[in-house]
Amino acid sequence: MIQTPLTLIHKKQLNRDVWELALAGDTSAITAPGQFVNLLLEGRFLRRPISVCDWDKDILLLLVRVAGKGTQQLCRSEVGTSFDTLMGLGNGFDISRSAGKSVLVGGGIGSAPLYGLAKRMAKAGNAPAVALGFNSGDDTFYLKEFAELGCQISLATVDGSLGRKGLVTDLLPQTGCDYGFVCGPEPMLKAVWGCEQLTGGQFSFEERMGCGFGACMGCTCKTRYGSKRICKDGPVLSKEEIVW
Amino acid sequence: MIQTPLTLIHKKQLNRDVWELALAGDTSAITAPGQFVNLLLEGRFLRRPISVCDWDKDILLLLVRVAGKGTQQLCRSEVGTSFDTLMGLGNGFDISRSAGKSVLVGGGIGSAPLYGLAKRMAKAGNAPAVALGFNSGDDTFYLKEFAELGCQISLATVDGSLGRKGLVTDLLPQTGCDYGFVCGPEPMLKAVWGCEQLTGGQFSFEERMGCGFGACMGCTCKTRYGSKRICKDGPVLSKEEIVW
Amino acid sequence: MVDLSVSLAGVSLKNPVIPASGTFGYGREFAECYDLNLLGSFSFKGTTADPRFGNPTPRIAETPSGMLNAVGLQNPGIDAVIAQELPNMAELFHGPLIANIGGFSVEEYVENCRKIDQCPQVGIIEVNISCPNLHCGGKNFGSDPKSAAEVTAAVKDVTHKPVFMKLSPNVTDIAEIARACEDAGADGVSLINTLLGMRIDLKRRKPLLANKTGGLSGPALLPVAVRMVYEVYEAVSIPIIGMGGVSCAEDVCELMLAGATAVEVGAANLRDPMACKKIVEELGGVCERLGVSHIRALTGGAH
Amino acid sequence: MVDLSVSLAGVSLKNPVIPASGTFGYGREFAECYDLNLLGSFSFKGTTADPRFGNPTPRIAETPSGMLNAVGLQNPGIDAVIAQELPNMAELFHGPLIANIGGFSVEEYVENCRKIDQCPQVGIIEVNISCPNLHCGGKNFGSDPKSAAEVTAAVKDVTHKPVFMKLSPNVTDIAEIARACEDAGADGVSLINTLLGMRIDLKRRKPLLANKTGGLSGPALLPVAVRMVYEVYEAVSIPIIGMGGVSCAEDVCELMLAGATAVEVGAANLRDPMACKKIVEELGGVCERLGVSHIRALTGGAH
Ligand SMILES: Cc1cc2nc3c(=O)[nH]c(=O)nc-3n(C[C@H](O)[C@H](O)[C@H](O)COP(=O)(O)OP(=O)(O)OC[C@H]3O[C@@H](n4cnc5c(N)ncnc54)[C@H](O)[C@@H]3O)c2cc1C
Ligand SMILES: Cc1cc2nc3c(=O)[nH]c(=O)nc-3n(C[C@H](O)[C@H](O)[C@H](O)COP(=O)(O)OP(=O)(O)OC[C@H]3O[C@@H](n4cnc5c(N)ncnc54)[C@H](O)[C@@H]3O)c2cc1C
Ligand SMILES: Cc1cc2nc3c(=O)[nH]c(=O)nc-3n(C[C@H](O)[C@H](O)[C@H](O)COP(=O)(O)O)c2cc1C
Ligand SMILES: Cc1cc2nc3c(=O)[nH]c(=O)nc-3n(C[C@H](O)[C@H](O)[C@H](O)COP(=O)(O)O)c2cc1C
Ligand code: FES
Ligand code: FES
Repeated sequence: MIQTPLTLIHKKQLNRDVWELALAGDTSAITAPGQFVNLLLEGRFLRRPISVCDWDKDILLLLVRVAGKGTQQLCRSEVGTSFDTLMGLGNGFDISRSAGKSVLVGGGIGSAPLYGLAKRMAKAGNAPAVALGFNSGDDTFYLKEFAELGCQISLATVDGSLGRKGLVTDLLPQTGCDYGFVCGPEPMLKAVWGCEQLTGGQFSFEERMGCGFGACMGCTCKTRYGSKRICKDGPVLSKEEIVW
Repeated sequence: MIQTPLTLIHKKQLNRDVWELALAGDTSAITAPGQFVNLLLEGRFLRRPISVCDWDKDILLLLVRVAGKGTQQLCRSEVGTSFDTLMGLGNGFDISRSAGKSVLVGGGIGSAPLYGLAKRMAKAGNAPAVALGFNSGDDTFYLKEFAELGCQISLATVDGSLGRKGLVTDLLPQTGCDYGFVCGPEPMLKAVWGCEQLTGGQFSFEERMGCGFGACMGCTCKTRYGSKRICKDGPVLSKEEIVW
Repeated sequence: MVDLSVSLAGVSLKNPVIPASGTFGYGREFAECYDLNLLGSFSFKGTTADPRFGNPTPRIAETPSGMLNAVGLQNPGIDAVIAQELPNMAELFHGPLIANIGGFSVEEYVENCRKIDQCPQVGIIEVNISCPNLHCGGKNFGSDPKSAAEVTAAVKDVTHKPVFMKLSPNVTDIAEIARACEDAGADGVSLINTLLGMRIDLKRRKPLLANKTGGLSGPALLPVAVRMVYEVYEAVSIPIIGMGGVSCAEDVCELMLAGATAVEVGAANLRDPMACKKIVEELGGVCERLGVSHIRALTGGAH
Repeated sequence: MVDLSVSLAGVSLKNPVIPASGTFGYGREFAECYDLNLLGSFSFKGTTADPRFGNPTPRIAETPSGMLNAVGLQNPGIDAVIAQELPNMAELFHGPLIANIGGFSVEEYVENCRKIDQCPQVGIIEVNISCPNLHCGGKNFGSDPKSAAEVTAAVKDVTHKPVFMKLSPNVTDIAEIARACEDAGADGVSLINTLLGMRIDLKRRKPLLANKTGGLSGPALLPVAVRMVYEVYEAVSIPIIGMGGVSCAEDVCELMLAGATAVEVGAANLRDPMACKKIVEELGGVCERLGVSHIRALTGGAH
């Protein structure tokens, strides 16, 4: 973990609620896709945890959904605004631990960290299958970006307005994959975890956080191997250790 | 009183602690020199009361001394920053009530509202004498501006580094005036109030304020004519009503 | 259109938004900014038998997301309030007013309420047994269930208007005090008053307030208010006027979900004279987003 | 150069800045950010006899200028703390540690203190009788002078280390509780623990925290902490570790002027892992501006 200022250098609205933000600064603390950063916003006491969507040496890319007042403030910030940031938090996804054929499974804004993961897998010559679920076609984002990595994308929407009508779990059979990298809201994580088709996988969780770096025990969950802090020992847990 | 946004359009450092700020906006609520505005600063709960130094139709001039974190924040604000402002607060000085020969007596940052007063008196063909006291020559400001109005200025500094060594009260005899418009720290107000030479006068007070517009009774003082709210019935009290 | 009306112990208000006592004077300053008739009601400055100057200044200090006050019940006394202020207030606001009554003895509370009982402009009497800025032999009547009940029973004897006892948060168990008031006949409870606090002037090395301590109000107080309203809602069945740190329409809904029937807005009025107007205007939209068509459906919804 | 050293019931600290229990874990995460030896001491996470998972999540909610937590004393239990964590902490910090001890019965407090008494790394025992997030038959030991005194006397019997009783702000009269602890033999008092609060999730219409209520910490708490330290300083003559809402060196001085001998910093560490380092670094400069050459001269200076 490092504490460092990041400067907003670019922002773009991707759909009604989701923004793409690029921030410039020292990203050296990021070691794996699926890690997150914790941003301090003027006038708010707690930091806001946001997954790393993608990064290079000195630019960090975030996809942020306006969920409340803090994310709204973040997405309304002007280019040039600087944010005190804790960087390189959490364990992230471990590509080396995937066996067999992998699918990236994203629900809503949970698709954000999967992009950086897909990019790194693609670079390693292993563009994964990607299954994404949204409420509606209007909520999608980054479909083109995933496609440009060479990923085979399947899409489900709850209202059927784009892709297959249904849930992301409905897409899994057609991928023929047996290992998943999964990020999304908790009910979706649970549903995917319950798919027998996936014999293994890594699941990224969300929890309300006090610190985001392991000090306060605010974000603890039970696992088969004892208590874990989502912020420090997670946010990514492997299939076999998860208890609901 | 009106509530209106003001935009910082100019700032200039006048000495180590004092800044000149010009703000653009609707100043129509200001009716007299000696009134004040109450500025909302991002992240602070209470507004900051600052005297009107000068104004025209759409520009307000303030002189602000960095006294604590709020005034520091104000003086560090960038040109273009907007402030939610309550405007036209307090009674202000009443030029019509001065009889005889008037002197404006200022102590430190208390000289700020006297400038707008002097300007209006000068315009009416009656440039007043001005007696200013500071701790040191380094703390002075606006001497040239007062002079340019045609005012006869006398100056005292506690350390004697500029003007006469001593207090502003030491300057009064040489002015030959018998009516004062006085603004400065409370001990100075009290000393000037005690000068027999001034048979009448108007004294501008400071008090910690909750609202600044008369609602909370946070700023009440006792006068010969009952309790008065410094923010609404003041900040200017006349000599005869003041009790210490 | 969301129905914002609520009923407080039989008194109908067009909406639950009520400026809190001590932060709205007698309404005059705010009437210059907006038509007070958009409010549910307003609770005017705490009234004592005799005129009071209040505490020496400084009476106000800033805190993170809040403020301290030690005004000390400055008011012209009940007779002047009835003779001069009430007719004035009735001109500015045509609905039922809330009369906030202070006192230093049971007898004083009784006398004040007896007088206010005669005033048709007053719909509800809010009996402040929790002012933290008065030192009448240490504790105030709100810090102990027995004396809270004693005041309640005594004032109930002399008025037919609904009586809301205003409770102090500076206690170990506010639910116990609320229960005592209910048992003694209170028609409702108002909570919370300010939390006792202090700031120190580092340069002078003295408390900033002349009174040393003052009452904390403003957003900092909100989570404490929500908790206490929630606790009291489970303890009593009389209506609650909730308050403490409200600064937007969402906060009003939060206190209602915790158990409040109506909500007072205090320090927010001082920071922004238009606060209550803005809150009233936003309230319908917030209710719509929450999917309620009658705001009273929110009361106690989080239990 | 300002002398920042203070002495707490005979234990010398190089400066009065102490990370507060529960906000610093066992120091590990912070040792990645700075050398812990620049601190006065640190108070490690509250320890109970048995390992505890704590409360269900969500355990954290944001409030204006503060936060609620309902962690519920998650810890691996006293034996694991002594066997694994204490040696580790001693490597990271070479001065005397503060052991924060929780408990659900007088016997448990006694057992925990008896065990901690054997640990040379521990300089002071801070007995937490005020955790608001535990429901052991309603009230905790800190809400009543008698049970506070009972715990104090019992733990004093089994240890020669200085014992600081950590008091709850959720009481009508904290000075009375402090006095009871002093009379029962406490070497000092630590105050304040968190103030009980609640936030409600408007969409779900339920309390945000799974535990419903949580403890308020952060800047919002500062004026309450200053007031309580000030009150307790007038009531007892044992030293006070002050805390509640401290986020900068000025706040440390404010609590010392109110009566604290040393100051703990809690939630600020979560918001900014470098908070304590920054505070220590700024403290000398602030003292110089206040014209003190020994920081201990500030203690009680506002009385
Ligand atoms: C590890 C992790 C990674 C995340 N990655 C992303 C991402 O890439 N893009 C994105 O848009 N969102 C992401 N989130 C969710 C994001 O943190 C919340 O949407 C955000 O904190 C909401 O803040 P707010 O002020 O808008 O909402 P408010 O509801 O006003 O926030 C109030 C408090 O609750 C917390 N909170 C509210 N919702 C959540 C949540 N879902 N998870 C954790 N804390 C919450 C806030 O941080 C704040 O402390 C992530 C969350 C976690 C834990
Ligand atoms: C009617 C009036 C006119 C004023 N005119 C000017 C002016 O023209 N130029 C100028 O530089 N200053 C003026 N002041 C003083 C100015 O308001 C304070 O210096 C300022 O509020 C300090 O804020 P701070 O955040 O920097 O200090 P802090 O000490 O951090 O402020 C903390 C709180 O105390 C209040 N406070 C602190 N000092 C004062 C004070 N002297 N008077 C009232 N409240 C105070 C602040 O408003 C704030 O609520 C005036 C004050 C009043 C009452
Ligand atoms: C300046 C001021 C004066 C107050 N005077 C009174 C009063 O006279 N009577 C009373 O019952 N409460 C009084 N209060 C308390 C408020 O009515 C309210 O209970 C408290 O401020 C909490 O609400 P808030 O956080 O919205 O301000 C006063 C509060 C303030 C800030
Ligand atoms: C996440 C968290 C966990 C805490 N855990 C403990 C604890 O285990 N034992 C204890 O005595 N106090 C605990 N506290 C209280 C703090 O030590 C401190 O008394 C309180 O937070 C007030 O200080 P602050 O405002 O600086 O945070 C905890 C506080 C927080 C925020
Ligand atoms: S959020 Fe503090 S330990 Fe995870
Ligand atoms: S500051 Fe509120 S009445 Fe003057």
